[in-house]
Amino acid sequence: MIATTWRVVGVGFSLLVILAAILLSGVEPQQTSFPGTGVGPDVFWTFDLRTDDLTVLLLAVVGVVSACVQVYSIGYLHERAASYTALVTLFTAAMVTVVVADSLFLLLIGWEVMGVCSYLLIGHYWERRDARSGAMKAFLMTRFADVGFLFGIFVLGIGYNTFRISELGSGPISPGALTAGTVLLLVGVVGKSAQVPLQTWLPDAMPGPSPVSALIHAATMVAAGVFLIARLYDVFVEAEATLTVLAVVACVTMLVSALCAMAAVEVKRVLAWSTVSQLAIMFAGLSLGTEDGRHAALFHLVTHASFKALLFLCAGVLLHQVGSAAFVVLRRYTRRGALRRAMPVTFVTMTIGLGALAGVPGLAGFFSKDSVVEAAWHHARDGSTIGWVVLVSVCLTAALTAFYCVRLWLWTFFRTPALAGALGAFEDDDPMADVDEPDTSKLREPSWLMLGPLVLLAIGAAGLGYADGVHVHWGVALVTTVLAVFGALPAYSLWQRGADPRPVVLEHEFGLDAAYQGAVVVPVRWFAKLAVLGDRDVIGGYVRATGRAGTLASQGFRLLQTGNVQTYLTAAVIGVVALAVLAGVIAS
Amino acid sequence: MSTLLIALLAVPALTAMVLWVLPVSFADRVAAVVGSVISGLVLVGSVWLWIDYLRPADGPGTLVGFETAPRTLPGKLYPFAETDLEWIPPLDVRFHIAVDSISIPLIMLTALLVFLCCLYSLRITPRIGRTRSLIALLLVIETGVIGTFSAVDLVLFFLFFEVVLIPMWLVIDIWGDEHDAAGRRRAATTFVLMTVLGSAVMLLGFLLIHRQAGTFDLEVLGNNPVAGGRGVPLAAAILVALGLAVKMPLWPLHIWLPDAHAKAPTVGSVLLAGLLLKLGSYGLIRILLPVLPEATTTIAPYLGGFSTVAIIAGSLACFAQTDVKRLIAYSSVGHMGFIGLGIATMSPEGLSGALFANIAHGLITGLLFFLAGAIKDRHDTSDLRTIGRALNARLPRISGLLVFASLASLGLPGLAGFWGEMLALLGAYRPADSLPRTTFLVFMVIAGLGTVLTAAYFLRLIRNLCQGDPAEYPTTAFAVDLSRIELLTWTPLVALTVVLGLAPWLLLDYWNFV
Amino acid sequence: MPLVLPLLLAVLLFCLGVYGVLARRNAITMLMSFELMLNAVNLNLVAFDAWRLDGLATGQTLAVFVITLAAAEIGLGLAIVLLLFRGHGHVDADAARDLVEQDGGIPAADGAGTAAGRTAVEKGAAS
Amino acid sequence: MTTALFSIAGAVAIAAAVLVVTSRRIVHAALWLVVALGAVAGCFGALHAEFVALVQILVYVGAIVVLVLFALMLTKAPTNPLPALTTRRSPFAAIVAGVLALLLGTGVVIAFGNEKIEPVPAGSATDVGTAVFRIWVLPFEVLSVLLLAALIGAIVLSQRKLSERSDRLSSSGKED
Amino acid sequence: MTITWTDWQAIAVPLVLALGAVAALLVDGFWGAGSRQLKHLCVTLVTAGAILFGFAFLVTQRNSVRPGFCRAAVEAPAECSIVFEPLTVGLWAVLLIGGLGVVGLSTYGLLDREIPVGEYHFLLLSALTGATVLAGARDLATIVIALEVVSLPSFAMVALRRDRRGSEAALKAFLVSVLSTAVMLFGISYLYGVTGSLYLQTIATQLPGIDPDLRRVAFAAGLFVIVGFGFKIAAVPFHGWLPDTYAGAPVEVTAFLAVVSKSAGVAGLLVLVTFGVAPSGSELRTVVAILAAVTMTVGNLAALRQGEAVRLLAWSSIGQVGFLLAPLAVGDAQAVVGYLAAYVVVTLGAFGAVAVVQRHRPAGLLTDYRGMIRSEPGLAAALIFFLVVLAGLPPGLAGLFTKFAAFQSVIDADLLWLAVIMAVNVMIGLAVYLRWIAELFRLPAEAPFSVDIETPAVTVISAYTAAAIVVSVLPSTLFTLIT
Repeated sequence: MIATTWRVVGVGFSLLVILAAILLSGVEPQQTSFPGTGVGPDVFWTFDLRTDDLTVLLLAVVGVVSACVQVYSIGYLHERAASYTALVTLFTAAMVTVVVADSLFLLLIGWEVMGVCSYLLIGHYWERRDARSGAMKAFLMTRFADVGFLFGIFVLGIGYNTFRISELGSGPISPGALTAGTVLLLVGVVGKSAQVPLQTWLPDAMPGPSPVSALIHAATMVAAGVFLIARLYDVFVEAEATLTVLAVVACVTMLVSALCAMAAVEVKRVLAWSTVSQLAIMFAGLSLGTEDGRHAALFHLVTHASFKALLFLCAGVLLHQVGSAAFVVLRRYTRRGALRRAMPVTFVTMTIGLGALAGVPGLAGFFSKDSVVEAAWHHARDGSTIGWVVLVSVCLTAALTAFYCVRLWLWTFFRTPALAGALGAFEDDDPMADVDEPDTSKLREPSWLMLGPLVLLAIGAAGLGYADGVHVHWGVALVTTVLAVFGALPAYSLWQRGADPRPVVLEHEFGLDAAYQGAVVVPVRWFAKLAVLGDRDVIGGYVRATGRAGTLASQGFRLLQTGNVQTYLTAAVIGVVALAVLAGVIAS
Repeated sequence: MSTLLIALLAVPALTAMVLWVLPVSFADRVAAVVGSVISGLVLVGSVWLWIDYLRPADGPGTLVGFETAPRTLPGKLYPFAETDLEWIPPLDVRFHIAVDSISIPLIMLTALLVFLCCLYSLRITPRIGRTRSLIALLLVIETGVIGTFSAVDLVLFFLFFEVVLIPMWLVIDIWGDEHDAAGRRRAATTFVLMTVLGSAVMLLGFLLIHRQAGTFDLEVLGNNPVAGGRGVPLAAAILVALGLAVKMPLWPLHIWLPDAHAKAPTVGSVLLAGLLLKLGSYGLIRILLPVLPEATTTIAPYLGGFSTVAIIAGSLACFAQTDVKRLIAYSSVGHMGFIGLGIATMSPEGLSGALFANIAHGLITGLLFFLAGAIKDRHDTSDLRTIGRALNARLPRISGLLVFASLASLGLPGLAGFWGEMLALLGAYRPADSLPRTTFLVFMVIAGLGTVLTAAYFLRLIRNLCQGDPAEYPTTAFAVDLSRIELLTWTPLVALTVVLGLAPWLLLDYWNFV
Repeated sequence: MPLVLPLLLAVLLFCLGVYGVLARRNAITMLMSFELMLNAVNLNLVAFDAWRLDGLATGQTLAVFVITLAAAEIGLGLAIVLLLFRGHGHVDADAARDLVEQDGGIPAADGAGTAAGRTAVEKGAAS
Repeated sequence: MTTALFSIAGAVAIAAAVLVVTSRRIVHAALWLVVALGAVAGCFGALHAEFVALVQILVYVGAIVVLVLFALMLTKAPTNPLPALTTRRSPFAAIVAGVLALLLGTGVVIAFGNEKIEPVPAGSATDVGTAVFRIWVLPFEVLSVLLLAALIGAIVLSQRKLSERSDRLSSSGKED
Repeated sequence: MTITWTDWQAIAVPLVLALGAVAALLVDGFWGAGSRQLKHLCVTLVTAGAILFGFAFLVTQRNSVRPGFCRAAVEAPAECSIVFEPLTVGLWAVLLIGGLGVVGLSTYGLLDREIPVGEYHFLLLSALTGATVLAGARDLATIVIALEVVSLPSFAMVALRRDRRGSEAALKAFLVSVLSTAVMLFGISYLYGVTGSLYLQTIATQLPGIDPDLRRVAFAAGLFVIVGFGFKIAAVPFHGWLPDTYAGAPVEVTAFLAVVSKSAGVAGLLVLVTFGVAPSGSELRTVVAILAAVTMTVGNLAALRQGEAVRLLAWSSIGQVGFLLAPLAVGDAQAVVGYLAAYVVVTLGAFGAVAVVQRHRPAGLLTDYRGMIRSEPGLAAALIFFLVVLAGLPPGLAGLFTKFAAFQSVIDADLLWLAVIMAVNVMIGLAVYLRWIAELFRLPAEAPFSVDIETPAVTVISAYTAAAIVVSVLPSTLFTLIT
């Protein structure tokens, strides 16, 4: 009952968001002020709202994706549905808050509430150990970054003497403060959007329900980082150093995460790494500091939202119907060719999604990625090093993306001729794989509640590329396509041979997690022990010692009280002598 | 209005007397009802006081324009509902009470928490019984706390500050943890002895102030602060700060706190954390800053430093706790560290933050201790290892509330806990001009990391208590998940946490004086 | 006559008296030692009186008072000593120890002020 | 002349005092006390305080010492030497007393080393009488209260308890 | 000198007290074979009448100044033996309250222990006579003799039960007291030698300008005199006799020692320090301050682990004396008298309650008080109130404010170190009393103390409680004793 109510509320809210986006589209940019508060003379904040093109764009994305996710969830999730749906709704609302906020603090509220919602949703299956730790990790890493974000707000807000976003960038500010503020904001963005070096939480967040992953990766949370930079683009453009940092982070991230995706052995993990990589492409576009770059990045944000949501929902179908999205489990079905046959809609939509991700010409991802490459090329042509770096990285990433997309697609859905029904390279992961033959007869498509959103998003993934008006730079298109093919070919040949070499570095995802474990978690534990020991044995020790000294002194005085009057007299006479001597000392 | 204020002070104390005079068996039965009614009336009275204060004719502190206001500090008293009587002329002590926008919210918080505690006691009391005395002591504590918040004379402040000591000691000593008689006695004694030492030291500071300024009256002192940052004023400031730091408590004087909170009964913990700790921070704001501004400037960096250490040390200590009540107690150390940092910045932002955090911490930690008490009552222990995991499966509602309270406590924006910490950090970003900014920037960064640690230990608590595999910790037959009285008691706290989180200006607007 | 002569004599008598009080066991001999001390006082008073020569005889007067005082003291003192003898059967001051601090009044663990005991901060690791 | 007289009396007083506090026989100690007090009275005489000297002999030697001897008799003090008459702490007590004597003696010598007592005509009794009844009236009156109180106190302490008395009385067949 | 009407007025109170003493003795002596209870009542009434006359005198004459037994001096104000002035009024009021309180305390339980009533009251009034003279005395001869008048009767009272414990207690007190008298007299003899006078006023004017060589002797002399009083008020290290004597004496006499005898000692010391041997700025005040610090610390610490009620009160009274010495060391008579008054009232109350309990539980252990809050709520509440006043915490505002005044005078005299030690001792003192209070509250108790308390006891304890409440609500009364 409660669950149903929440479902209605959730879907209704998403539809409302879409409606708002439709109603607001084309409206003049405007700000709405609400009563606020001042603390001291200089700090004054209100909870202002604003609407402009960016708001509308993001509202549309959020609305559509969340509506899909809400509907899909009705079919997907049954246990603890009420709290789940409520949280998803809150999650969406928080993202909407971020999108419409004109106040840095209101934005921060949405920003952090998203963090909490993601924490709770990732931990939805709190019975599972990986869900628990993944959720905690996600929240803590983003929380850490958010501290930087908060400080960034301080620096910029005090620097510009306002906390209204629309007024930022218009006042005098010292260059140092500008750089510091934007870099600090960037820390928050890096955390939220899972860029290097805070990227490790996102793949670990995969134990959460798949619709939630779709929501996080497509429309909310991680996209918020991109949105924020786009929103504060005027400020960021002023701060060149920050953009350079952003470019470096983005380029490193896209390559690193694409490499990680190449070695991942679970569908959702591959997708997660790909999200990191694609987000980095958006950041790369933003880091160019040009209007083209911003446009390209936002374009990529929209297309990415559609195909990444689609892909996660597809993965969700696999999870829901098969029970797992690990390659090793899926292969058990695939080696008989069952998966493709039993779930044709899923297969087709997922193919479209992977195609869009890999940049197959004609699909949405192709156009948006090319627009980033094109913007970088224009910038590079103007003599910018950043432009060149971005250009090269994005092109390389395109090849790597094609590799892991093809790898995922082939290994998931197709029998490997060379292996003749064996599990192939993933056999090591599961010694029982051959013994335990799954019952493929019960495998079938899920309900249309789940397939509907899939189809809708697939249409988007296929067609959104044309929404921006088709303008193809043929040179760029050619280069990226060729690169994609170069990436796809090795994947195909490896699959053909039934081999899946996974370098240790990539499997361990560059060892960053272990490094964090050693550099942060372990010391914190040690310090915690130290703090407790310090409390107990040092501070508490002093207090205890004081108490014990009091008791001992008390005992001592009791011992001096011998009952013998002559002891008392002696003590008294000694006291007289001592006082005389003492006072003599004091007097002289 | 001054009559109302006196009534707020007198009614709970008189009720306590009446309860003690009544025969035991009868009073035990009606105590909780009487307590609820009386404390409810006090709550109504305090809200009325606030509303009356806000009327434009009386209230000095409405919102001030953004551009014109100078950078002034809250803390100085703008008396309202004033009563000023001669009391002990030979000692220059007057019975002088008044309130302003700083103290009324705290008085409301006091009234609310005591009311909720009485309400809670309608159904849920410690096993040992003796409800009559428990309720009476709660009411005496209420008088003491409200008196401290409304005292204008320093000696009166000291007096009310001491009023709460023996009742609280009794509450811990008699109704505390029934499994550990020696432990609860030790905890109670440590609490009362450390606090009394602190207040005696504070009294020395007051006397030094009197010697320097010739008066104990905060109103007069606020208008003519004691000048000088060296010598006697400095000594006075150090002594006052030390005394209040024990109460607050500031690292390393916090050692009484974990024991006292852990061993106290639920209502005792709630009042201890929700109210008694506030006496210290309120004193710092009300006395240290307006009366000894220059001397406070001298000690502010040290105050800030110790506060920062408190944030970090308190949070770290939480990681290693195995007792849920101790954990929450240690978290209070961290949170009070933020308040101390806010005060140490001596900036309007920091002080508003400290004041706001006072209220927020009272609400949230009150809720947390109520929840911990509920969990403890149901499992007969507060040891995390014995309680086991997967509370989500066994007590879903209580568990959910615990998650909510933890999130509020870790400073989630949108809930009450955030604004205080945020403003304290903002204050540290831009402390008063006379303070070394670099030092405070360092404090800000460390305190910022402290928020991460805070989040980490709360998440750890949730993970180790609420989450987990229910198969390992099967459901035991608990009578109720969330009883009606608990729902009734906790709803106001939850609601206020959300309301203040979304609309901080409900309080912040009134702390910005010209 | 040098003034120091009686003064030093007084000092010696006084200290002998002190020695007697501290060292003698019998209560009556302790009282006798007190008499020595009081005599030292009187010697002082008379000597100073003779030295001052102010015609007021203050020192001598006080000396007479002191002698009277000593008589009153010794009277009551001997009564007490006799009472002690009735009760105890002896007059040894250092053997009268009925009123010594009794142990076992309170258990040791209940001592106040022993703060934050070992249970205070429980052991536990961040697991 | 007076100096020599005083010195002799003083030496006797010291010697007797030493014996008072060290003698192993209590009765001997009491008798040595008589000598010491008498010698001090001699000192008073040498200092021209004849009245005080007289009072000293009357009250001390005549009353107090007799009282002490009575007390010794009543407490059945043995006349043979007692090894345990001084406590084991006596060396320590000697040190304490010695230090005190050293401190006081040095102080006195430094302060009064150069002062001399001039000989005066006799007749101190008149002066003392005048002083007592003209100046020191109040202490004198209070002293009388003291004597009375001490007397009553001594008497009441020497009485038997009411119950013991009534026991004795009832055993002899009388009602109280 | 002729004795004038003024002289009589100045000594009216002590004189009436002395006459009352004789009267009490005579009533007892000539009573005949009547009821012992009735005789007790009569004697009590005579005694109380004498004391009440003192009160009446104080009330009517509280603002007058009457020096008595004066001697005209050359080029200086007259030297007097006794002065009736506001300070005297305050001290006498405290002493008379204490005396009356002890008389009240003695209305029950005295006869049971075969204490001769007439002699008891005679000795009590004699001591009170000495105490009042001491508080007004302004010359050393009067002071030392008055002090003996306080002491000797009180030793007789200690042994009045005439049993083993009493005689031992009396002997200890007596021996220590005699030594102290000897030391004090030795000091006085030097003071006389240095200044040539026994009048405090003259000594005070002479001392600052004396020869540096003599200064050392004068200092030692002053020290000896102060030490003499130190024995009397049981300042550490001259305190050894006190716990044993308190434990050995009848409870009424213990209360007398704790209240009247101690107040008299403090009064004498106050007079001595403020008017005579230790003028402002003297090192002797430092000595007193050191004594105060040591006394309160040792007293409170030793009280921490006492298991017997009377012994705990004994040690804690040593601690309280330390607090009294602190304002005394800076010569703040108002704070001293205020503190003394509050101390007297609540100590009487505490001993009253202890007397009730000890009649039925002679062991007098703290554990005997367990659970009394339930079984004897009234008595327990009163006892708790007295203890809280002694500890100086709310609701015992009398104790709080008198401690406050002590702190204030110490701070105003720049003795921050002493103030800090006092602060620490507030904590230790609280720990002492809390142990007892905890016992009273502890439930459930096996065989809690519960009896029909005698009517006189109820009356007397109620009166003490009422007095304690009055001075708690209106603490200014304590400080206006010296107008």
